[in-house]
Amino acid sequence: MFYATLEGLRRFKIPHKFEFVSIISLYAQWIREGRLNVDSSWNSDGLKFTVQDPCKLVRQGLGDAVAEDLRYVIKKVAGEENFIDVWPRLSNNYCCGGGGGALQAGFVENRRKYGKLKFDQLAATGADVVITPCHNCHTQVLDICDFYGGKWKTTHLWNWLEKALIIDGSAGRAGKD
Amino acid sequence: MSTPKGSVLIVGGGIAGVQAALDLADSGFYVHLVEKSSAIGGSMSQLDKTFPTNDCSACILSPKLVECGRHLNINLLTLSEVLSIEGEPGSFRVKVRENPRYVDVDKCIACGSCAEKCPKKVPNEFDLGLGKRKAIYLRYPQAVPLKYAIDPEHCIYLKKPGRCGFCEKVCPADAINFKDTAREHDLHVGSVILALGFRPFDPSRLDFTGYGQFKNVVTSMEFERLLSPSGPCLGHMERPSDHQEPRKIAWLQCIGSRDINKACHGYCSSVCCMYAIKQAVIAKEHSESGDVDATIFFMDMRTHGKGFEAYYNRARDEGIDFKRARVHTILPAANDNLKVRFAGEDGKIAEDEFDLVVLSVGLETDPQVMRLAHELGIELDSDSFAATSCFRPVETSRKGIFVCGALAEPKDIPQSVMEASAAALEAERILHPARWTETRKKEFPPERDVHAEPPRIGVFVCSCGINIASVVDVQAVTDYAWTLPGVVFAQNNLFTCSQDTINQMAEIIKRERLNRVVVASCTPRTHEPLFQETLREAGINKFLFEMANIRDQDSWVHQDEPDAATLKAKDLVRMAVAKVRGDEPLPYNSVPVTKSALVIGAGVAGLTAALSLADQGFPVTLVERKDRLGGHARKFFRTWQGQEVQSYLQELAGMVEANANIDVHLGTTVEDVSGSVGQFRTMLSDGTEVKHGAAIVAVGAESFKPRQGRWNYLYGKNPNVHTLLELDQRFIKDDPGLKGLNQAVFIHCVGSRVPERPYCSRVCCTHAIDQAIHLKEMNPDMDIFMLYRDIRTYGKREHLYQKARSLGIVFIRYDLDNLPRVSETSGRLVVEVKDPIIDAEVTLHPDLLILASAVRPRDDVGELSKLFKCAMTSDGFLLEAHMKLRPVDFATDGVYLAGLCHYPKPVEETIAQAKAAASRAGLVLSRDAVPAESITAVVNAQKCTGCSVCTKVCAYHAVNMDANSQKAVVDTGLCKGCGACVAGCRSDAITLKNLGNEQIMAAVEAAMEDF
Amino acid sequence: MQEKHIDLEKIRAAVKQKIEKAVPEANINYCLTCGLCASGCPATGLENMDPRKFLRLLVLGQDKEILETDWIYACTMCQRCRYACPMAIDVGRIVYEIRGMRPREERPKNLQRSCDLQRKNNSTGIPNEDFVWVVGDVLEEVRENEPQWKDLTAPIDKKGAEYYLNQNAKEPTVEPEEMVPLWKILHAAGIDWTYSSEWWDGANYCLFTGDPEDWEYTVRKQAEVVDSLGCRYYINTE
Amino acid sequence: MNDKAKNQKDWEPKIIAFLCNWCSYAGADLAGVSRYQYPPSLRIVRVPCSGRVSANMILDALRSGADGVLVSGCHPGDCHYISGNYYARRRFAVLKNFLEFIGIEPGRVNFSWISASEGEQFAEVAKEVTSRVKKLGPARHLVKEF
Repeated sequence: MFYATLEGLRRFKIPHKFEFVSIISLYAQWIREGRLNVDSSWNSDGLKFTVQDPCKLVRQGLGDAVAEDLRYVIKKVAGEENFIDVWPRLSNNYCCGGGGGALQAGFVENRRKYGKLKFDQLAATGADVVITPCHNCHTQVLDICDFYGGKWKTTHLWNWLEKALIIDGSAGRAGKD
Repeated sequence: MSTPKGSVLIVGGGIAGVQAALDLADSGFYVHLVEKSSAIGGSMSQLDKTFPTNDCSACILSPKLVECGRHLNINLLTLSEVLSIEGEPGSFRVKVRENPRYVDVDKCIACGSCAEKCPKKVPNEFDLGLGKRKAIYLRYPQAVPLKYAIDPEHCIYLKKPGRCGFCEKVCPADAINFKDTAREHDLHVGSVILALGFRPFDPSRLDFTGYGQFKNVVTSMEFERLLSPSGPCLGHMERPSDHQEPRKIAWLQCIGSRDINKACHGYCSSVCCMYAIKQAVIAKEHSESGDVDATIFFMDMRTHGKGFEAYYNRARDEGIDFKRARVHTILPAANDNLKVRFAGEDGKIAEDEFDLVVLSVGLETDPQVMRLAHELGIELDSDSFAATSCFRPVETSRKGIFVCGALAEPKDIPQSVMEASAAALEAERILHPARWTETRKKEFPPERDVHAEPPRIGVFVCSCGINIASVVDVQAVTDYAWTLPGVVFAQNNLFTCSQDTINQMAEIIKRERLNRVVVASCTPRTHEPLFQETLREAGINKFLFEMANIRDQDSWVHQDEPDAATLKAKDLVRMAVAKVRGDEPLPYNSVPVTKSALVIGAGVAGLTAALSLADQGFPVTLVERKDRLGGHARKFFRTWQGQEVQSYLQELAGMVEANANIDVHLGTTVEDVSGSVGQFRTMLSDGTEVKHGAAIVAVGAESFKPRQGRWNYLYGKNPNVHTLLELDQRFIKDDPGLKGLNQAVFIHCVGSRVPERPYCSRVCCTHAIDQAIHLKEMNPDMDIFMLYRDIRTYGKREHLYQKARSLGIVFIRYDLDNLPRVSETSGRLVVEVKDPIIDAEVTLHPDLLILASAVRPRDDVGELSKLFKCAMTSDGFLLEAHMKLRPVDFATDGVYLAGLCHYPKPVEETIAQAKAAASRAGLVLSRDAVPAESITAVVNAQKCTGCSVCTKVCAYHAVNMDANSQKAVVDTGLCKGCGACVAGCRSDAITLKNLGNEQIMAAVEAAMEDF
Repeated sequence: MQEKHIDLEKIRAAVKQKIEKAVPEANINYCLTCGLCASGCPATGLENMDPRKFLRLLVLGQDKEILETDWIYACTMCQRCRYACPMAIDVGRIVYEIRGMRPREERPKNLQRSCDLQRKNNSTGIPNEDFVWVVGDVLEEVRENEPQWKDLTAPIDKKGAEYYLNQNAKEPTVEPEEMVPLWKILHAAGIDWTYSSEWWDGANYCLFTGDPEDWEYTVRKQAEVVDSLGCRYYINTE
Repeated sequence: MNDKAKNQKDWEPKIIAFLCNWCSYAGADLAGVSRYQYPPSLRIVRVPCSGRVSANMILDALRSGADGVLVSGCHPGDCHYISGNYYARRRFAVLKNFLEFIGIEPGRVNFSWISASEGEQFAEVAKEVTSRVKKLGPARHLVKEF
């Protein structure tokens, strides 16, 4: 968890030489720099995407900036017009309900009741795909989608990024399709 | 100090700056009023209605603005900013930059042709960007000065010379000046008043409000514009997304206030609860469907001002839904609606959907103002408001520079107006030796006696460029005027109000020996004083004048009917001629002034008022019913800021006793009052007769002692139950019995906000909390519980509430239908109360039970109000002339009020109000004579039957029955010329000068004549 | 429902005081009971509790109720309440402290076990060798089956790599092919990166059990590994 | 008045409007400033206060040939002279009954509250009153024969 390390380093004043970064910020940076070439032409069906802002990465981690990076990458990958944002969003987004150890703690009924707000919020977007950049969120969103009868596909960002990768100019798509 | 300068700089042209300017200019000082925008009026001019009277804001403000704009001794510097202030009290050098307007104010006639032609549309900042204006614009329809200005940021010509320039081409008055440049003014003044106001908090940094995200989330200031008839939807309340009338509106309180997290504003903005209720009430009224659901989400309802609690109660009765809940996030719903999810006190979640959400945004200091304050060396407090102290409420950290209005703390309009007068007083106190040294006075030639002359009427018909002439055939009207009886001269002018025409008019009056004048042009509301002055310059009494409004009420409203408009113009001219024919010269009435004051009551208010006047050299008679000075304040421990009251009071009383100008009468009351402004005669109980020009009533109030009944709580029965003031006594004595206590309980609202005393006592929340803090600091281990209904620590006092909580003082809320219960078991107090959050009965065992009991009006205030012909509220407090704009004046001229007899208030507000009252009294005392109304009622004793209807309808007590003759007599000193008595008279025995029935009917009949 | 009664001869709010000592910025006393937290919290109503009521119980010294309620596991410590709370009260942080006050044996078993495993190396408990083997095996499969990715790499313990990458233990354990897209992305971007064979898990459940020692230990171990490889950036993947 | 003229189709009534100086007269000005158009039927007489307008003045206006009368003052509570508009309101309530009693159509005499900021409302009232009076046709009841 991003925050576990970030806050751990901070709170316990753990000495370190490295800089602690999120893969999401890097995706955005690499796309902006042209190090990663992506295009959304694969999405000819116009799959609609929405997103979950992980609390640990966004609100408790790097704030709105990383959440905006996340959206930037999704829009690049899926097409600007295929992104539907949620509300509340960014630093103010709801926790999915899987955080804080809830997935391990075992209070399944509570966890699902908690996740109802998240489910309603995501369902309201009508999106086909929900990007969950955090494993906890991923598991919880999968579960509530299933439990409450959602129709979307819950995935990490990298699967779609891989799909949209262009290698050696426009010649060949990188993914395994 | 050598003789000080007799002029004052006022920075900020909102209601506070305008009030201070008028007070100073009318009492002998020259004023430079600097305003950043193109017109004065400030935030108040943007409001639709004002609480708690629901007065139309523009209606009550405009006359003050016009007065300010026309005042011979007020130099209005708009589009201007202060660059620097050097010097000291009595002599400051000020640099002011006046930015170019690009419109010549002497030429602009505000016809609006320029704006009509201007191709550049920009968001209108006056409407908070909800509507559009042009690059050449009038800030608002009633702007003062009523002159257009070019916005250089957006003007096409100024950006790219050679392009556009349409305004210059269409301007009929040749007023456009693209070459206008900024000017610097070096002013030399004796004192400075800062009235820079506030700006509304910008909620876009609180993302959870949805502001900027959802179209139908607006700020309260934006909502004012949506309600306003002069706003972007012309008063047809529309929501932004689809311009439909909203049916369900929510207000969210404390947006940007009482928030130390994202908003960084720990203070309460004081006004938002009331304005939200007002907006809800007005929205219901405005609605065309007549069907608006209004819900206000709040933390504590703060209706702590005069008439506020009643307003709140009425709003609840009218069905406005008050929900005690703070909402986390505004959510979107279908159809651009908004969903609100909130938790009740029981923790139950509810949801509701609204068409429109209004964010009740707080007040904050503009960063530009912060920079200016910094440059001027004015200290700001931690909330970025000008730092002041309770005993010096309008003094800044820099000597000779004063502050008023929201710059010092968020506050409402009456409080700002009070402080404005108080700040004016402080300036006068320094500068009084220089009174009338820099003011200008208009001199007029003696007036020709026209009584014996037959009417020789001159008619001036204005084209107003093309404003009138493009619709009305002005030549035909002029020709027609020549044919009317009594008319010996008629002329058409391009701009009758231009300086050259004015000069010419004076010449014509003399040359043609005119004795009556009619100007057919625009509205008398703005131009009558100008033309009347021209008559006086030509030696003619100014009341021999009439206007025919052929522009605002003719050419502008019948643009497509030139023939009908011309006919109507002829009618209007004929009506004016008929009316002016009967006009008589009227006296410029005045009453000589006895330059001394009577102050009744020697509490903090009375002492402060007496000193404020005596320091300016005015003799004061100070009357106190008790045998010592100090009043209610003798029982206070300290102010909410922690200053000790007793030492201050001793100092104040000492200064009064030592002041040779103050004659103190202790153990004395007022027995009888006669006379009117300038010339009062008052009999005191000690046999003294006092002659005085003005009076200040400051007789205080009492604290309610709940000896029996519902609010008793064992008061007077258990020795450990006290009122706030009784605990203060123990604090003053440093009572050792207060050490080592285990538990204290305070009960708020004891006898306030209850059916028999429905008002809020304003001071008790802060007072009780300060006492709790003092106790807690004495005994850190003790538990203190505050049982409250709403905490009303308005303004910066909110910090005290926060401090109390941070110290671990526990606040438990109760309702009127769930009162705390107090009992005794073997002498030990037991208090039971229900905590609504955890839904549990809590039993407490205090060593001390403190009752925050009401402040109640004194029973004898009624007598005094009758003597001075002043009104009272239903709560028993004295009633000022106008709740909003005349907070220290009585309807009776020359009588003012201050302190607790007006309404419960803390010492800092009492001091400000007392100084304000002194400033207002100074308006009378600084003159040899005060003007009186010329158009007054006259009684024809022959016709009078003595029925006394006229005395009953007169709101000013100006008509009385003569005891001997049993006929009505009018006191012209009191008469305001409204004519209510004339209309009420059954026997046609009373008339109004120049507005008699015959004269009005002459105009009416003239309207009906055929020609 | 039966009326609840509280007799307060003296408030003994030991739990609150303990938290105030540990977390001076928790601001518990500042609570205005405005209900903003409760209105925005998805856990409001669970276990008959909500954040405002929770704070209120703390303030009134109802420690037994505070220590017993399982609401501390319904709250995900997401800090969304703190985000908008006018007094910036950090309920998440307070809940963390109270979770730590529960004896280890009374905490949710799986949660505590995840942390205990993490203390040993990773939260699923698979041996480090298995992780190294799975990575190699998956990589080989891709290079064989997808000719355009024949140069794909997944370095482990590569000293001096610019980027260090952690790996959530879930993938090597149950869905190893989910690791591949990220490798490809890194490859396409031309990134010089490495995994480590120890303390490679990106998850960390010791944040949730309430014991700062466990949390500190695991993060310290990670930091040591990354620094020992000499990487300039430590990429977290979630 | 020339009856023939009155019967013409394009007959425009003449309506005397007593407007208080502080609110309604200012509202009429604002209608002009804002260019709200209304029929040219009103002849505005400025009075200090609606409380100055007596029943006799209204009757006299009708007697002089006015086809209608409008009296407008400040909104309740806004009176510049504290309470004048209340007296006006009370007075007109009585007058209304009397007018009906003597056979004057109720639509001829109209009362309204218009504030200084209600320019559009003023224009609306002017239109309404005009159309009401137009429907009633020329007033004959009280008209003095010259």
